[in-house]
Amino acid sequence: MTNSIHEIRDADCIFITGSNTAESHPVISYEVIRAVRRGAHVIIIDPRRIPLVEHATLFLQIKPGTDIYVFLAIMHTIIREGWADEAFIVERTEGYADFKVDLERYTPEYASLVSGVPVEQIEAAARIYALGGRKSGQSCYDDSHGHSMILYAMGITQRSNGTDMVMTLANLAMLCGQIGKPSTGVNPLRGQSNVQGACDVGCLVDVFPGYQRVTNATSRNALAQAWGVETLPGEVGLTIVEAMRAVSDGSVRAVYVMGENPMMSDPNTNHVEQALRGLDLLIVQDIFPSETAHLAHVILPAVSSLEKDGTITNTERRVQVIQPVLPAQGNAWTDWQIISELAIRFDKQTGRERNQGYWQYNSAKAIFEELSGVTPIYGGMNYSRLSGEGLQWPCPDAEHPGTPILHVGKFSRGLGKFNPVVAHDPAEQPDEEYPLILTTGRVLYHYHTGTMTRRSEPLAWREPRGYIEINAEDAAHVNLKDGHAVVVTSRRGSIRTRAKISENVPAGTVFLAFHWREAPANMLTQDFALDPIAKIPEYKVCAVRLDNPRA
Amino acid sequence: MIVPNKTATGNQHPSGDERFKKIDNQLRRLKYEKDALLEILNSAQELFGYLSEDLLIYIAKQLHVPLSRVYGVATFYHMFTFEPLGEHTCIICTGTACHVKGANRIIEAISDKFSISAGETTPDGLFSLTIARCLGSCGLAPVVVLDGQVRGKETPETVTRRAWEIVAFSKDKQAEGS
Amino acid sequence: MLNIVIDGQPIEVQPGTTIMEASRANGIDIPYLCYHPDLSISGGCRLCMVEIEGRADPVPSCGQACQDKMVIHTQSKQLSQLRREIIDLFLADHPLDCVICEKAGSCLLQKYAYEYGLTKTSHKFNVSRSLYQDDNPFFVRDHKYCILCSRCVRACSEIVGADAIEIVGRGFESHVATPFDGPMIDSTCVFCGSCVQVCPTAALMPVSRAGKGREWEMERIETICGYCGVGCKIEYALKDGEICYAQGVSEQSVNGDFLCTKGRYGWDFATNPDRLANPMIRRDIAYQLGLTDEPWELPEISPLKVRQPKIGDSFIETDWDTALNLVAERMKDIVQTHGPNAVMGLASARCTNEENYLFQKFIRAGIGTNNVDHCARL
Amino acid sequence: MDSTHLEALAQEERDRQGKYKRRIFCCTSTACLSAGAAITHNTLDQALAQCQCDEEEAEIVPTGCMGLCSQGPLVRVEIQNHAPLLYGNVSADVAQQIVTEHIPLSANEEDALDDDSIDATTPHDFMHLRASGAKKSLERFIIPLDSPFFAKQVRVVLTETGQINPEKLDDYLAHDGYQALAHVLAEMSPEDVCEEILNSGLRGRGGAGFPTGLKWKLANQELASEKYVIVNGDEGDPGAYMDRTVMEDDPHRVLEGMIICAYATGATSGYLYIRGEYPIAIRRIRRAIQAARRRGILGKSVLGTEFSFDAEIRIGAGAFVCGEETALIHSIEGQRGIPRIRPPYPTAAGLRDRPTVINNVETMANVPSIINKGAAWFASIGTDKSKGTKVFALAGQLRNTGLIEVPMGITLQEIVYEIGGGVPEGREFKAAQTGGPSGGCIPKAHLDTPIDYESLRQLGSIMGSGGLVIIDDSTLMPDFARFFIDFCVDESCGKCVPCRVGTVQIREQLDKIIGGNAGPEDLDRLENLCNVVKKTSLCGLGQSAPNPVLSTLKYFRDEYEALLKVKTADVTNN
Repeated sequence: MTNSIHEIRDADCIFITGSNTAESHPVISYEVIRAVRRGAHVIIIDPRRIPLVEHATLFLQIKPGTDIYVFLAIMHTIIREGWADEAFIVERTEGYADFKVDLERYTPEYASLVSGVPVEQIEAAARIYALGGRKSGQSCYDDSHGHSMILYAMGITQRSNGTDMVMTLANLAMLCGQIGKPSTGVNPLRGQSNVQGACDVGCLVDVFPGYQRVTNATSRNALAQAWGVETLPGEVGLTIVEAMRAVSDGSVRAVYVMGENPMMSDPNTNHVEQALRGLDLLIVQDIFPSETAHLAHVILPAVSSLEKDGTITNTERRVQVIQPVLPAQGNAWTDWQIISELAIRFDKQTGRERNQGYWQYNSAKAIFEELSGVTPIYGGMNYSRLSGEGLQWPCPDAEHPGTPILHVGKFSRGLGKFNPVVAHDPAEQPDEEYPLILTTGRVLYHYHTGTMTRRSEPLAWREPRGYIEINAEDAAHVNLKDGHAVVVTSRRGSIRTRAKISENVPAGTVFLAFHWREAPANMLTQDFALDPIAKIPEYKVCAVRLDNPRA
Repeated sequence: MIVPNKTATGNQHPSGDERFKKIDNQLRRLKYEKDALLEILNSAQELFGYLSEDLLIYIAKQLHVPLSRVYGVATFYHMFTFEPLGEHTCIICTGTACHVKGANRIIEAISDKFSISAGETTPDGLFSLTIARCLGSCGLAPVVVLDGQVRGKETPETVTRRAWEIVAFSKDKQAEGS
Repeated sequence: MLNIVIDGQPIEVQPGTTIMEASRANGIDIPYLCYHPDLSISGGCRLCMVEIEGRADPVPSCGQACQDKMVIHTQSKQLSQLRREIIDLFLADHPLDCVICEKAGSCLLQKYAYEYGLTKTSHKFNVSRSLYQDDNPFFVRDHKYCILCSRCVRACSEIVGADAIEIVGRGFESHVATPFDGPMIDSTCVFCGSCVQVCPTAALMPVSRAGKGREWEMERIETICGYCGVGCKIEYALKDGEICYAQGVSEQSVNGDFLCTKGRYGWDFATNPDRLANPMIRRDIAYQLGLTDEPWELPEISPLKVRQPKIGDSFIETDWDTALNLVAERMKDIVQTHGPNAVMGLASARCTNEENYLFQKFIRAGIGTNNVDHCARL
Repeated sequence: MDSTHLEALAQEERDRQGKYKRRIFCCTSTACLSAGAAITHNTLDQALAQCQCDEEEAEIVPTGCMGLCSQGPLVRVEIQNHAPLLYGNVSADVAQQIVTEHIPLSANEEDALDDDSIDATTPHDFMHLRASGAKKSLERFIIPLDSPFFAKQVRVVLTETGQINPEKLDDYLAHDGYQALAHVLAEMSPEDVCEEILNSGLRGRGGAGFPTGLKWKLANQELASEKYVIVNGDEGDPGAYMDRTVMEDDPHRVLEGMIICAYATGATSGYLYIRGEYPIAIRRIRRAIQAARRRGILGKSVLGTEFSFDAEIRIGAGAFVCGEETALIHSIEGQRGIPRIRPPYPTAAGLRDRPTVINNVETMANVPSIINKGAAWFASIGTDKSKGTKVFALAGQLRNTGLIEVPMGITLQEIVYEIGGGVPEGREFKAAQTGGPSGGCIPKAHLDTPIDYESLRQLGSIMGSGGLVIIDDSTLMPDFARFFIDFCVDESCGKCVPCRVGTVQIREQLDKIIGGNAGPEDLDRLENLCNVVKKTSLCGLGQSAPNPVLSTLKYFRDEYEALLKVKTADVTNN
């Protein structure tokens, strides 16, 4: 997030797209509700009627995958009506002239035709967002126009043009000067407890800790020196979906999985399973025997987040310290202990000489000290500073108070760049054989692949079984009633689940959560079209067909 | 202006009851404003005679007001009832003037005669006894409303007799019918 | 800025600050039951009355905004007397079950009864509501302990936006209810337990703590929730090493008192018997290594197609040395035969920064490849 | 429509009325209707039709309350150049007789019409009528209009009540209706209006007696895009029906006051919140609004000026607490009618958080007269601090019960014994209860107190909205106090603990005393409990709920003491 969670409650307008906030980030939705109660407008752009719609001023129910047209039309309207923040654009950005030209063809009428959203709604959304309109009450900011905040999540990024989508939202914020101030900005909501931290500390194919590019020789050499190795690999690695393909062609032989469940979370499960089965070595380090663990050669038992210490970084870049609450179960070790023991043995096997204690740490704190030394954005952090409310990066030195708001006064790159974006349709479109669009996501009571929450008694009581949300109209086509069994088939596979007739999805769209091992949504999703830059698969749109097993 | 989308199927009550259409008309007249809840409940009470669960759910959905709030509001005000009233009703005013002039004795007499307490309906569904907070006819205290007809300066005897006659008449008619 | 004096202490406040807020910020304790800093003002409990010089009657401090040069007294004989009378009235409608009550020790009503020296009500004890509802595994609603402060209703509406409950009926008979008094699951409740957290008495209690111990016997550990990316601070209350309940932490946290369903109630997975306790080696590998006599082959059927597969069917437990040596050796073979890029490391968005850091360091500096990713995209 | 057009319509109506030699007014207010006025009115109509007389001979006018409700149905006959005749207890038979006796005109009356020496002030000589052959039987139904019941009254709010057809806008116009509004719009600035009302000394008739002009001024000074006016017609006091009467019988007067208030405060829309138990009031106000809209008195550009204002009805659904202004606001917002703490006051943040003026029906109905006759005239009526008149609903154990309007400062003595005609034979006056469940009782010893806000408060009662119930010696005061506490228990919204639990405990205590199970210490405890509830409750309902107990304890403690358990010690002493 460019801004902080607490600022949401003070926003005048909150623009939510591709995020089912109330179910995936409930506590952030509490902030949205607070803002609503204070009189803020909420605009929701989503194919599904998500719970927050009840509290929204405007709900733009798009056909899945057509949101890019709506965003572009919103910007078109803002420019046409003169709602753009000209002073901000002149002072803080570049590339506006070219960008503006590209937008001309994306009229609200065009977007309406493609997305099914009425023109008036697009124009109203443009006005409210750009000017930061309120429903009632007083803005807490003494400003010429209100403060608008964009919240988004995987609905935007898990797309074959995800990078374009994110850039579009950034363009929108810059166009209206809604960035670099409190209660504004472009705010991705990260799905898991430490997805932000895992990225920050370099668990990405192209960057080292602190987002230093692997392709940059200076960073590479500096880090090699810090780590006491001669060289570090300089080419960008394989992302997980690419790796699955590489397994099939034999170029990847071993996969070491720490606390992940690709059998459930990766697209096109049949292909994932086939790939995993073909490995020479699959190591799964986890707390439960996950679906992936069943295919492993070796399973290493780890402790859960309730049983260890360390730091995690939340979606607003806040690094916070966790504490062990329970003792370790059985002979399980913390993940860092396992890694370090494995690394020592690996070195021994390969005959590599290291300083004594190279892989040995006596605590998580010791690792953090090393980590902050090589991660500039964490440079000023240590455990004593992190106690209490933690610190938000960048925090480069010991005096730095942390950064609640990014891009204040100046963008990280200097001038904010308007990136012209061309609208693309999703890679897979419905056809006669697969007439419906499937979109995937989460439900409130379960988390990710369900390994933890489905083993929690109260949560499993509340939501014991999976289901697919189907509009009454589509259900009628195959003669389905609420609660009936239904078979869902895509070009990649087929699952059987329960039908839930729901007004939450429009006709032509179905929704399935991916928590259910009995009906794994990713059996259906496609892995052939990745975002060209972020390499994210298009979970949010694929074509499916419904069959009534009774028929 | 800005109106949140209405669900495609949420616009009509499936029963097709004419009275729901009247509610719909009023909802439209009041522009589906959440403020209009009390007005709608008043009309619903008038049209249906009582507020059923189904009716409250329908109103909540149409107005986009949480059902909990609809229920909370409906239970707050005296005039809303949740069970159908009897065929005949007797409302006894218990305002100060009527109290001073013996309204309680009338209530007792009726309760005795029909074996029901205030707020109840006879098991055959023919007769309900209710109590009102001052009907504002204090000059004619004690005041009783029998089947919508306001009657002043009543005594326990006159009221019970009249009520008994009305109910007996209905019973006879029922007997004839069957 | 306004200058006011509370109990003789000169205080500077922003316009719009209430007397309650000014007092709390300056460590001056005013009793209250219905006030909550994150909720709208109710003013129903009448306990937070204070005296303002120049005003005839005491005013509730929760709703009264400070005015410049206001002189306020939060303690006086009159106020003590009135507060005592008010608690006395609360106690007329609230069973004094403190000896067995699990809220004892953190119940606000008990706290004030103690402070004002009330052992019982001087009125006729007359409980208006006796409903007991345990229709869900998250929390129990015991209406006889309810003091109608409406904090739960406000939290449900103003914070969570679920609007599952409302005060229904009126006067002495009013109570907090779901629509038509139906079971929680039929309402719009999301079982986040925010109502439980803000309840000052034992009217709303977590199921998980029933019979597990008293408030003062519990050890409390603060940590960050392990579910989504919001980073809520959670306090776990434990007795004998067992979690009794979890709650939000209002101080220095992104979430205040509030948590979601998963965070507040979804911690029992940690002690689920399915937890992996020992390293395990697949039976076919174990056979190759001579760890077992039975030959075995990985079944062709997908683990996803089998109802609850048992891990023991496919794996045997072993010790750490065996498992880690096996992994290290195999990994060495692959790296030496196919090069470091034949290894892929999948880190975890649910592990700590330290662990992920070490993981990518191992993959990069140990193995020598940038094939390290995690489910940031999934 | 502008004000000249208004005047033309008024004149037209006056001319039309002037054509009739006889005008027969039949009271069709709720009280008379419950005494059978519908039949009376019908009979009058039919009888007139059967006369087959000239159209100009007579018309039957359905009107509002004529005051003496206990004698309903009431019919007033006005003969040109004669003082009016009032008939009481007019059954169908009597109605028939009234028509046959007065129409066609008797020869003497015919003469009298031409006799210049007789004018409208001449007292009616019933012998005159008898001479014309009127049956003796009709004489019994005549109610003398010069009796103290009428003579002691001063009518401001009730000026047109019983004089006009409440469902006819033109009738109101003919009685100078909307002249005040026209004057205000043409001649006065909003600030002038506030000042005028402030100078008149008008105070809220709803109970608390806040200066109305000050309230308007506060709202006038608020800067807001939208402001509201609310007329509080949620008259919930049992035993009070002044507001109902005004709304039913002179709805346009209320509207006129409301529109003037809107102009003075800058409000552009308003609501009349009317008790659901008042269907006739709702219907008449609704018609009045429609008529006013048609004539351009409500809506865009009122009377052709730049000022726009429209009003809507909101119907209460039975909650006494909604008389409290913040509860009323919640109710209009479609919520539970629960009061909130003040400040902020509605004049700063009321309906939908916008500045809002809330005035009671009677308060609003005073406004047109103040504008028409001036603040000084209004201030000349009443006492030093309480100006103008007050309408009371006189009920209970009295000869004459009904609706009266008296100048502030009149004594209870005058009301009870002169206007009310005293307690019926064989009974003794015990106390007068003012202000309903929020008020208190006043014993005989204080009957000479002049009625105003301050002196009533000093006696432990309040003006309230104007219920005045007379209790005779057949009523036991602890029982009477319990009746009111029971009411408050039932009507408590339940938000604050003193009212929710405290009132129940007061009732418990009273039951204990009435049941003969209490000792002397219980009286002190009761008194203490009442004081706690009074001091700590959130809104006016709770703060005043103990008043009936406290005032009866104060003046009739002996009745409580008589109920106490005789102490064992006393017994042994004997």
